[in-house]
Amino acid sequence: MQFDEFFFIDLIQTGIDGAMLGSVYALMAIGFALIWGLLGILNLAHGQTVAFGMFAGLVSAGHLKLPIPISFACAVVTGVLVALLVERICYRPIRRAHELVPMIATLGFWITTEEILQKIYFHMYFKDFMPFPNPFTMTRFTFGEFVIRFDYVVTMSVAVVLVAALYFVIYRSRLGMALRMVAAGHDIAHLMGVNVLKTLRSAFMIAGAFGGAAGYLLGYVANMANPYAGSMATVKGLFTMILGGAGSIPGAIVGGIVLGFTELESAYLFSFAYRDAIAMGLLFLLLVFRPQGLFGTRVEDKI
Amino acid sequence: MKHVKTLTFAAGVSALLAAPAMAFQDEGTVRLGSTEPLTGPGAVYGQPTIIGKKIAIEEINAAGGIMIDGKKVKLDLFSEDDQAKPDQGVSIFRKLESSDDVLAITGTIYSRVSETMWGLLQKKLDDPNDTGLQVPAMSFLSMKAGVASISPWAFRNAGVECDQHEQLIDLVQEANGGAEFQSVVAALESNEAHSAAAWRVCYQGSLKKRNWDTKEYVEWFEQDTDFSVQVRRIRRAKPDLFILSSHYQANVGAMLEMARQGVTPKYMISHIGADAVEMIDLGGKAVEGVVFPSTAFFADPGVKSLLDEYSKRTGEWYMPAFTYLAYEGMYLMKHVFETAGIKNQPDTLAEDRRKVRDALASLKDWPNPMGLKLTMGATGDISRPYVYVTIKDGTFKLWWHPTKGYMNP
Amino acid sequence: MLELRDVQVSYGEVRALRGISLKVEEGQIVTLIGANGAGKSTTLRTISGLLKPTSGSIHFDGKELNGTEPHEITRSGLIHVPEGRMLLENMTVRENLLAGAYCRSDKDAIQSDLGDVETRFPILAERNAQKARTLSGGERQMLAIGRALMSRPKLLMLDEPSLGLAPKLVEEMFESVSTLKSEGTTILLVEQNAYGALAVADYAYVLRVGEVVVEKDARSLLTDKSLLDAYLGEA
Amino acid sequence: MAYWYTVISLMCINTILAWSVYSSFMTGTVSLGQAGFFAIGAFASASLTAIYGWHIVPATMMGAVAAAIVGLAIAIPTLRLKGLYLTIATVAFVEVIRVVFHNIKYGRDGEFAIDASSADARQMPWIGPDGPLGFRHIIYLTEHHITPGEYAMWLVLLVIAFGVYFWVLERSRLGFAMRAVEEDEIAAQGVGLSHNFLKVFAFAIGAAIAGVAGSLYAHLLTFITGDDFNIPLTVMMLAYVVIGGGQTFWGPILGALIFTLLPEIARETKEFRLELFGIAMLATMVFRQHGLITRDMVRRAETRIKTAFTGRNTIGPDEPGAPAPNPTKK
Repeated sequence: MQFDEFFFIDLIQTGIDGAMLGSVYALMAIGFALIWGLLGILNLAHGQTVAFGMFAGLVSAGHLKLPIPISFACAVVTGVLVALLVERICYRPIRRAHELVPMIATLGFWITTEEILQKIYFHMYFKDFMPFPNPFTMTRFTFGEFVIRFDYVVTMSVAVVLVAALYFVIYRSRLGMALRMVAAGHDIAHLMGVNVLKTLRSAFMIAGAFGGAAGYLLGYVANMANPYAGSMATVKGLFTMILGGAGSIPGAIVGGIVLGFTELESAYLFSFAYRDAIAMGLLFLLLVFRPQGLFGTRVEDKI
Repeated sequence: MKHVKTLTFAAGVSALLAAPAMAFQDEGTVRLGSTEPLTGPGAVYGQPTIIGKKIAIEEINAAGGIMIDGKKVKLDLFSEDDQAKPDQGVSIFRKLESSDDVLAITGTIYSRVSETMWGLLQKKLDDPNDTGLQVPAMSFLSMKAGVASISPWAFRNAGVECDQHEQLIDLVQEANGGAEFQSVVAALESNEAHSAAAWRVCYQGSLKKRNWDTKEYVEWFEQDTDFSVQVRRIRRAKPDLFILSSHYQANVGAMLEMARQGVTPKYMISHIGADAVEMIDLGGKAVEGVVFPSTAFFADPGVKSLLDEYSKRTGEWYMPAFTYLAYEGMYLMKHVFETAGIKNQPDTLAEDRRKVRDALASLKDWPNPMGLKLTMGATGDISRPYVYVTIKDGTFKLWWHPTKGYMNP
Repeated sequence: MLELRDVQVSYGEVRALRGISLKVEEGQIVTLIGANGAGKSTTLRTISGLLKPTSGSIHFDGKELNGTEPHEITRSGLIHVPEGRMLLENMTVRENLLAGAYCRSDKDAIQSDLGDVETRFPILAERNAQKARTLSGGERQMLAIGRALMSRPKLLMLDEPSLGLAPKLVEEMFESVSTLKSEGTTILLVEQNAYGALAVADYAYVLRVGEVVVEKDARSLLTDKSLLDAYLGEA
Repeated sequence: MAYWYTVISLMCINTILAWSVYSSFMTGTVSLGQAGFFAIGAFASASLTAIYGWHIVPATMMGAVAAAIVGLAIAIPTLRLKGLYLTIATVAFVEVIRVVFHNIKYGRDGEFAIDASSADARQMPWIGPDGPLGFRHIIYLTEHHITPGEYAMWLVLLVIAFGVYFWVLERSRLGFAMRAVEEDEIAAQGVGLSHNFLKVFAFAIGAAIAGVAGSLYAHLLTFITGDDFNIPLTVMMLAYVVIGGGQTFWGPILGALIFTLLPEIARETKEFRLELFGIAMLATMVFRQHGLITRDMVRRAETRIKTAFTGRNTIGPDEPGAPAPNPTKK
């Protein structure tokens, strides 16, 4: 950091970039938040919906040259399918067990599928990093001293649209009513006549859709696809979710933006090397002093 | 008493594995250990390496094998998977050394794992107080500076990284008409040990020697996807020499961001991690102009036959330099086995290992398959002529060649 | 209408119900009374499917319920208002009421029922945009019952509706239970407040440690003070 | 043989690590911070032996003490967090520790026979942590002629010692109190110790045990870097406990043994090792939700052993052990 004539310009620009980057984190965190809020488990396999969504985007847009909206849909559908698989294998058979049991089962799913995905990349391309099609990678908007990347704008807009759609579902649809009842407690939802298992499956599908979309957008902004994106997404998504308030969807969104912002600003203002430590240290302090996260008013305050 | 059971079980299994060693010379083979990450994230490096080794071994064995103690024997590769994990590396290094009784161990890829494996080796030669392992070990990559200096038993053929950078900075300055650079900017991929070591040990040393200061210095992480903060600082510094001590994944992200922000340093140099076809795949136009050292340029006529065979097996047009290094390494081991005067018998194993080590340490002017002469340096690194490669027009082009000079400056 | 035959339930190794048999006839109020831990709530949770009986059978409306998922039991008109009300705390009063009608798809009838409930409990209409967690104890109880009514129960199971209410409210609550009965709702009432419950009930079962120890016409049980004291303590 | 000694050593280290998780697990605290304590133990004790020439035993003890002190500092503020919130707080701690050890440098110049005329030898042998370059030359074992077999034997003895500790603990009033904290925090106050004290105590002991494991690991591997102590490692430690079974101290042993040995046994399957590993983990959880070893199994085995020794059936009234800790969700 240098105090020069550019200091404030760069400070603000960094904030803008951080918030934009954070929108991808937010998308990754929503799936976590949904599953935690409804089931109270950590779905460590959630990152795999991101990795497989990214892969579907790579194959459909990069390989089959499908138009972008269709390949985006492919990524979302793939995310949903992976999430359904997770629900079927790692949640449904053990839903009555201790909360750690599904967590470790999803860890097994994570290890297995990451290795399988890596083999698929390897057999298809003999590489693990592949270019992800992004025709607008160089496009930027300039506003005076400030610039905004076009692909970040796309990501942010898609995130906003998806979140709006999610809110519509939660507050305006029958499924949303069911989801909110399940979030309030499985017993009470049962007593209101909600098919809890089916609702949870829908929740996994929604989470998977967000994961798939996040995978596509992550590949899109980074210009590359790789089989390890799931691990990164799991770690970042988890931290984002906790930062915002576990289980809270508005929290996941704000948490993502705050995490992106904190990462870049702490790199700009303090230190590159300790960037992650600063972000994590803040997270730790936040948990100690405000365990409900930035957004949750109470721990039970889900969805 | 579960653990006692497991202990007996483990002992039983090991007894099986440690079945009486066959007489090597009589079984018609010479045993060579090999360790690479064949599964997990490291497999993308391990697989091209093992292909290079296998091509060489097939060629050697097809030509009759290795002449040891007056008899032609086949090269037998004991290959293991270390998953690029240090704890796995330690156990299989011991497995190769003690259970498989190999004459020498080749590998592995990741400096992190090589360093752990070689940490087991004897530090002070001929010191009876030092009970470290005594087996010659040779890596064909492990570029992190100083790795081979851990032990007199450890060697690398990837070259002396610091020499590469020293020479490249000289060459760049020469290409710049000998003028000093006004603004040197450096970027370090700080969570990657090789990049960190290259920066700390090599680049910083070279800059200090020339009394050059970096006008700006930034760091990023391997998995980063946003480089805007760093590139903005680079842009403010208006660099004419940009040093990227970083691997392709982060290089590409950063250079794309540089293209976006319109940062065009006059010269960009990077280390061996830029030597990957992914640079072109992922970076496209944005990475053009970067110059980096290479031990074996894949389009060099000297490696044509290997490239053909590699392409046939993998379907790739491009062969990484470390595939060549693995291939060359097998021939190097053949040469050493043939000249060390070993007996290749179970009871001469310790002596043979020592002879192989001495032969490796005193290697001088060995003509490699490309026809270049290699000599072993004191730190266990082979000094060798390097080529410098650049990216231009969507492909790799030679930038400077030891005999042909500047080619695409 | 509802019949339990020798229903047994265990939590792990603890036997919570040791064979409960009871009957609820249409149009009746049947009450289950007993001290704390007698198994009253467990019985209701078993009937509504939240707990699985280890043996015995439950029949409702002529159908056997064993193995039926809880949401299907709710959909068949057997509505359970659990102890502590279990409101949807973060939803508004109106949303809570609509949640009660979750299983129904007849939109017009839902709207008219909503009107009915809001006339029955005017305070709910007043507070309709408030979050459920901000309500007072009496209001919460009204909301719980109103919500149950929104699902048009054939049989309403109320678990401790008088718990934690001021004496005046308790009285009001028992009055509204009688009103419900007079409107034709069958009710299974679980209560610790035995006198209040017996006053409105037709028939009563007394539970102790997971067993029915007495079953009797509610009026006659109410007059048999010694029997009550023996089983309920000072209840 | 040295190979199997190394595998056994790693199994012992992983068992100790699993127990370090188990220690606080007994009180219902799920810690994902053990990789941080592991790192502290490793760096502290390796610094003492390599830089200052300490004996390995006091160095290991100091490593454990350092880890325990940090454990106390972590446990006290995070205690009021519930369930997985605490778990996440400990993960954040691992990240902080990893980054710190990735960046610090201290130590002394070493003397190794390297020709200083080479460019690479500008890198003088540095003994001590050296930022991203790592901590080399932790060569206590070879310097002191401790063979892999001897080391493995010491580690096995240490595992037995820790096993005895847990065996005694589980049968003591303290152990019951800890279990009671897990089951019901109020009930624990019956033994006269506050449940906060029990939780902090168990957490600090867990941290110390992880510190011991760190020391053993550093000396076995001879080279460590901050990046070794990462989130996947810390999740694996918890997985050992959950897979083996968190009801008794036998479970973590089995979990650690199996999942250390599995990749070794599976060497034959070559490229499908990792898939096999993940599937085994998944399948265990699906088919054995309480882990491989449950408290009932241990009780039955103990009864059988007692019967075999005394020749009569000694089943008395049920021990007042805590009920099976498998709370049905919500």
